[in-house]
Amino acid sequence: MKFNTIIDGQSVEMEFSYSLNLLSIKPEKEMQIDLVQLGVDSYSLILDGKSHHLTINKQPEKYEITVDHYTHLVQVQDEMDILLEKFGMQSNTSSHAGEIHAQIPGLVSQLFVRPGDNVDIGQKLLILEAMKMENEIDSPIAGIVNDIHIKSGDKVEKGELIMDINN
Amino acid sequence: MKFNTIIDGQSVEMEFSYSLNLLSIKPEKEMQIDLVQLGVDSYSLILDGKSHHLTINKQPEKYEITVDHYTHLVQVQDEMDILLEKFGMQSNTSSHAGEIHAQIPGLVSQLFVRPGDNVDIGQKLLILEAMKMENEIDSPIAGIVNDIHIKSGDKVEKGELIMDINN
Amino acid sequence: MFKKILIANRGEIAVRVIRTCKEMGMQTVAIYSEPDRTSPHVLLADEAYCVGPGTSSKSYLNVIKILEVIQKCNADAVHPGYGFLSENCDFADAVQKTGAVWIGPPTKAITTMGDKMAARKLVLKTGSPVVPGTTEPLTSINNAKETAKEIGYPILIKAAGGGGGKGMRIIHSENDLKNVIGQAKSEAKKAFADDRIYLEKYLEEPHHIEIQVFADNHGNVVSLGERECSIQRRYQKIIEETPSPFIDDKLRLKLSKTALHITESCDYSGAGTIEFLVDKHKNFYFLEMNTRLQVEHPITEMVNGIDLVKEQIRVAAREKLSFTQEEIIPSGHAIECRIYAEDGFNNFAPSTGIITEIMFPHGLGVRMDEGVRVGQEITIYYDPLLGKLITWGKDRKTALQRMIRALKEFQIAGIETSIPFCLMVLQHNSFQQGNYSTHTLDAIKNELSEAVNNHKKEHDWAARIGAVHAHHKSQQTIITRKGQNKLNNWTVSGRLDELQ
Amino acid sequence: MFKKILIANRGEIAVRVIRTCKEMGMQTVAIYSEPDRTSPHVLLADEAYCVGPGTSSKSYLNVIKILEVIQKCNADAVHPGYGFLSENCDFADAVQKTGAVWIGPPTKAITTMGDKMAARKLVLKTGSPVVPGTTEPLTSINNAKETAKEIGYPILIKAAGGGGGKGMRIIHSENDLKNVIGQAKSEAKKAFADDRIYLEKYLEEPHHIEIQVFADNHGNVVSLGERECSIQRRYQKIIEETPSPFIDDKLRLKLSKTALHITESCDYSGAGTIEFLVDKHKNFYFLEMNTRLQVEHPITEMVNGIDLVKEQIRVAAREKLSFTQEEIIPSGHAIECRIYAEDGFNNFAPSTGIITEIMFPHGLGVRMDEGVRVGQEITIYYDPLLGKLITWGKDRKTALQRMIRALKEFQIAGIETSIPFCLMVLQHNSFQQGNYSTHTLDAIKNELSEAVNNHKKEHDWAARIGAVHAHHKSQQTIITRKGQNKLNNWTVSGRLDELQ
Repeated sequence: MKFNTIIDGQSVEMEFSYSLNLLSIKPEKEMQIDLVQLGVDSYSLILDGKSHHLTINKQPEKYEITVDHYTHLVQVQDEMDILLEKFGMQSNTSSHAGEIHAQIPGLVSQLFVRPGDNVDIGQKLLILEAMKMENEIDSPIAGIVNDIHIKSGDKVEKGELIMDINN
Repeated sequence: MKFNTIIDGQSVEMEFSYSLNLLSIKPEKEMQIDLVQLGVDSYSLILDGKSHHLTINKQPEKYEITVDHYTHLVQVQDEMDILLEKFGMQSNTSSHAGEIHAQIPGLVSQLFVRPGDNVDIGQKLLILEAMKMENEIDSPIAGIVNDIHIKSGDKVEKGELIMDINN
Repeated sequence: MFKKILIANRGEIAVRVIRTCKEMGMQTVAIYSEPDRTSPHVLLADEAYCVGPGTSSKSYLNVIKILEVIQKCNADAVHPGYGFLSENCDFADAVQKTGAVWIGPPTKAITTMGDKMAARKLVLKTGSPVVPGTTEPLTSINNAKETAKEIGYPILIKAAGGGGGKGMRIIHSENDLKNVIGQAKSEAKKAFADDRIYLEKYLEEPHHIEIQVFADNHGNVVSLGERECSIQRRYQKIIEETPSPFIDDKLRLKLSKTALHITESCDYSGAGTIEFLVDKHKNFYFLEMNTRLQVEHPITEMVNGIDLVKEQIRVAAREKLSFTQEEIIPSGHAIECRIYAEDGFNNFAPSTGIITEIMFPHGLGVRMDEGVRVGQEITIYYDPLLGKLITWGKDRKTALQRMIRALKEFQIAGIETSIPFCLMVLQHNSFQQGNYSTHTLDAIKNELSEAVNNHKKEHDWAARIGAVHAHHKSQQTIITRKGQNKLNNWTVSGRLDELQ
Repeated sequence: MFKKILIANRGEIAVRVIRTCKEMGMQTVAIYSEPDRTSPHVLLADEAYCVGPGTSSKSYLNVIKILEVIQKCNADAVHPGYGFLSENCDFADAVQKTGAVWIGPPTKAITTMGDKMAARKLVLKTGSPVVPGTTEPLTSINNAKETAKEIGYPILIKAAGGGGGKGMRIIHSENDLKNVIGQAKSEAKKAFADDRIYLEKYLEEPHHIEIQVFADNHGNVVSLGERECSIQRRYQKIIEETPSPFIDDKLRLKLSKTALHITESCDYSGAGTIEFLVDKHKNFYFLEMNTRLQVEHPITEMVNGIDLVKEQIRVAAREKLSFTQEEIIPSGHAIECRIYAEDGFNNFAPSTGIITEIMFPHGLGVRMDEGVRVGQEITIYYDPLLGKLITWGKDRKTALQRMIRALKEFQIAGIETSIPFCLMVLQHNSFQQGNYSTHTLDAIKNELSEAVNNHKKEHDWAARIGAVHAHHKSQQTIITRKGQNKLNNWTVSGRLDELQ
């Protein structure tokens, strides 16, 4: 089976032969793979004799793969995706700059803006409190606050959409 | 709900009130129970404030309960069982003395008897090899070997029926 | 000696104290908040009682409820750990009114030293050097502005009510003053129920060095040597070692003498820590005294072969210290890495979630003081400290190589931790050479990021293969609609070839 | 120094060696049998290669395959651990022919000392006392009968090819001789590929005491003190400590001197252990020399602050020992408990199964040398040693209390382990007093059973409640036919009240 993997924009076409636990990279590379599940989301990978500990965490549109402690963000395209891309049909799903997401989980302890407010770059929007520390969230752009999806006292998860700012 | 529990022949009638996490023992005792699952078969029990680590392993007809490292064999009868017993309908399921079960898991490395053989008490029946040690299994009774359920080279599990001896 | 000790804390320090109590043959009582029901301190204690919901103010700071438990379970002594109520003299007093013994210094010493400004005044009186700054809490923004001008920017804002980096902020110019003071006061109030703050001169390239002291009720006061705590992020320590590679024998002796002098001046008993800032010319200044066990106390235990919690309990029982100053001859070198639930390469953002796997490091010279277990949820309620990894070696090189080995072994899945960050710091030239100050971490930030990126490129293939496996698996699940995702079959090995 | 070391072993000793190699900055290569694919030594090594199926003779004893891997991965040294091929001089020779260095003594010393009878002859020549017995292997049952009569019953049958209790049997009368010799020969053949056996006088109430020696290739030979190994079951050690509570300084010196003398007599280099039997009158007899690392080596490391594996590697690289005899000043006390997969209260029956949970003990003075992980299946293929728990303390009392605390913390679910047995032994009066010999365990067997039963009665209620919960749950599953048993939802807490 063929897959494209993309790390930091670098795309590699990989062809797997599952029956032999072999990976062939076009045009010349070949690797011996032995991947075994250890726990809920952890794996042991022996790659050409080298032993690695992996954890796998699916994010929207990408995979968070930790190899021996360090986390890589990997996008994967299978044969269908590659085909669609060839016809120029790949959808652009990246979020726009004015979407403020929670970079950390926490409690909204203070909210400094209201819908309709004008904000400058770097202006304080809210305080997220987590693990006894207060974390200030500033505006990455100048614009008008459109929608606010949370209120003071709410608990938000990492990555949750907090507000939209139109520029 | 009512249950009878039996440890080493000592039977106790216990009444649980699940909504209150309360256990009442007839006629006078009452205990506060907080039981939470930790792992596949391990639990934390806080019983009247005392913290215990339990593991639970179901055996045929009984439960192997480890409380802070030490294993108890407990039989449980629910209301239906208690009722049946009152009518004298309890089935006797204990195995007879001539059933030779594997006390340990292992490989049958040598088999010294054949069906029809006469054996004495203490006579060597077979060798079970496990973890680099050879373990001799002797006959607990005198009699005639009836059925042999394994052959040399077999891997047997703990508790597996190895042979029957009629006395 | 005591029969039953209640530990008024959670996490690794509660576990740490329980361990020593058990070795001394004492019964242990844990208290816990509802989300902590399956935390290690609850599982390890002989008894455990719930004291409220997740929010600290309603559970671990719920004095009334904790006092109730002390009386209900008949504890004859209370160990407060660090943080929470450990420096709260009202609690210490209330505990003693129940008839239980307070395992900590006399409340008067807590009051004086816990109030960071009163402490500065006292130390000035003893003639010891103190970091330039205010001796009274800030009364207004204007008051702050004036004082800051006098001392000169940059300045540090600090909480009067307690340490640990809570409520601490650096200010470079008057513009930031108002905003930052607001934040600091709010954080201090939450941490210590006391929003008083004060100003201090921010020294250039200082080392954070602290001396462990111990006093009994029979007039014995002993110094157990220094700890080097200059590797800090967000004004909180993350890597500590002893002995300090920066301190020579002459300075060590001076610091110890000053620490003993300060300890004696406040009629102390029990374990205490005198924190100093030492500038690059080896001038030193008293910073504060912590009247409790310190997070990083294990490195002192490792080089001295002494159990400091055992000593705390002995002193609380009015026994004599089990060692004299002459018997304190440190041997070898010890390093501690704090394992936080945070992403060191993403601005130390806290990380929450369920821990799905832990593989602890073990072996010769490795000590683990942990506060979490597999299956436990790390929530936003508490300090992100998951545990501490400590290594000992005959010399600094051995201890350091052992720490790197142990960190590499240490796998935690389900949340981000400070393990990869610590690894990069320890392998950086400035730490390897023992040549660092409190400013080093900021200075080498970019080098660390670069090192991580280079390291990651080497393991690129493994990451790509893992991602393809996950993708293939998730596609299969969707296509076959088997309902259950195979990833939950955690005890079953699943080789790639099963997925054909 | 070496760049890459292959560890020709599995389990805790492979993990132990990998740890030190990593601390020395060396690449590590593991070999594994098919069922060991997810064992810790495979996960921790930098490289790992499969050498065959589960049966040892086809994998860990598969010399041809292992030599292939050594050449394929370019290892420049091989560490054999203990057991398996560690005392096989053909393997040691073959390794050296590949160009890799053998981390172990010269093959000549292995040959002499590995052959238990040749060793007896050599030691007799040095003038040191030896346990009365044969100096030639038994040639026939009649030969055995005659010799046994000469020495006098009870006698011990022992394997000439290796130690560790394999092939060892006690015989009380001539009637048992034939049967038992057959068993011993068969066991010895499997363990050492050598079925030669010999006879020894079985001493009354002896202590099993051994001296750790170390020699380099520059003429330095050092004794690292004794280990007390008298707590044995099935002729295998289960609890060891140092220093021995039975040995006084005078005897300690005599044993060390004899051990050094024997070591020098066989042109030794590397780590070695001289085992002695010491009778109740403190007469001592040479028993055997083990020409490899010993299972219980960690207690010697703990009191001396020395890494014996590091020293082995240094010596193999022709470096000098990093210590002199004068620098060996043991400090404190260390105890080791072997954690076996066996039921100590059911005749030490081996236990197999999948480990569903491990909670390791940690904290000050606790060292864990483990060879297993959660999710791993314990099979019948290998030695039942899961790992070793070691504690250190300033004195025997501290080390002992710490061991009891640590064992109580140590939870392993899914299989039976020796933890509860060790706990009962350590809490028994004879161990507490340090008053025991190799016969003690047999003598106190009934007392231990009684203690267990009393202990269990106290926790009767918890067991009954657990059983009712399990019963109720299993009944529910059957009645509602929900298919999936809730017990598999291991990350989700299930309180009793959810089951109404």
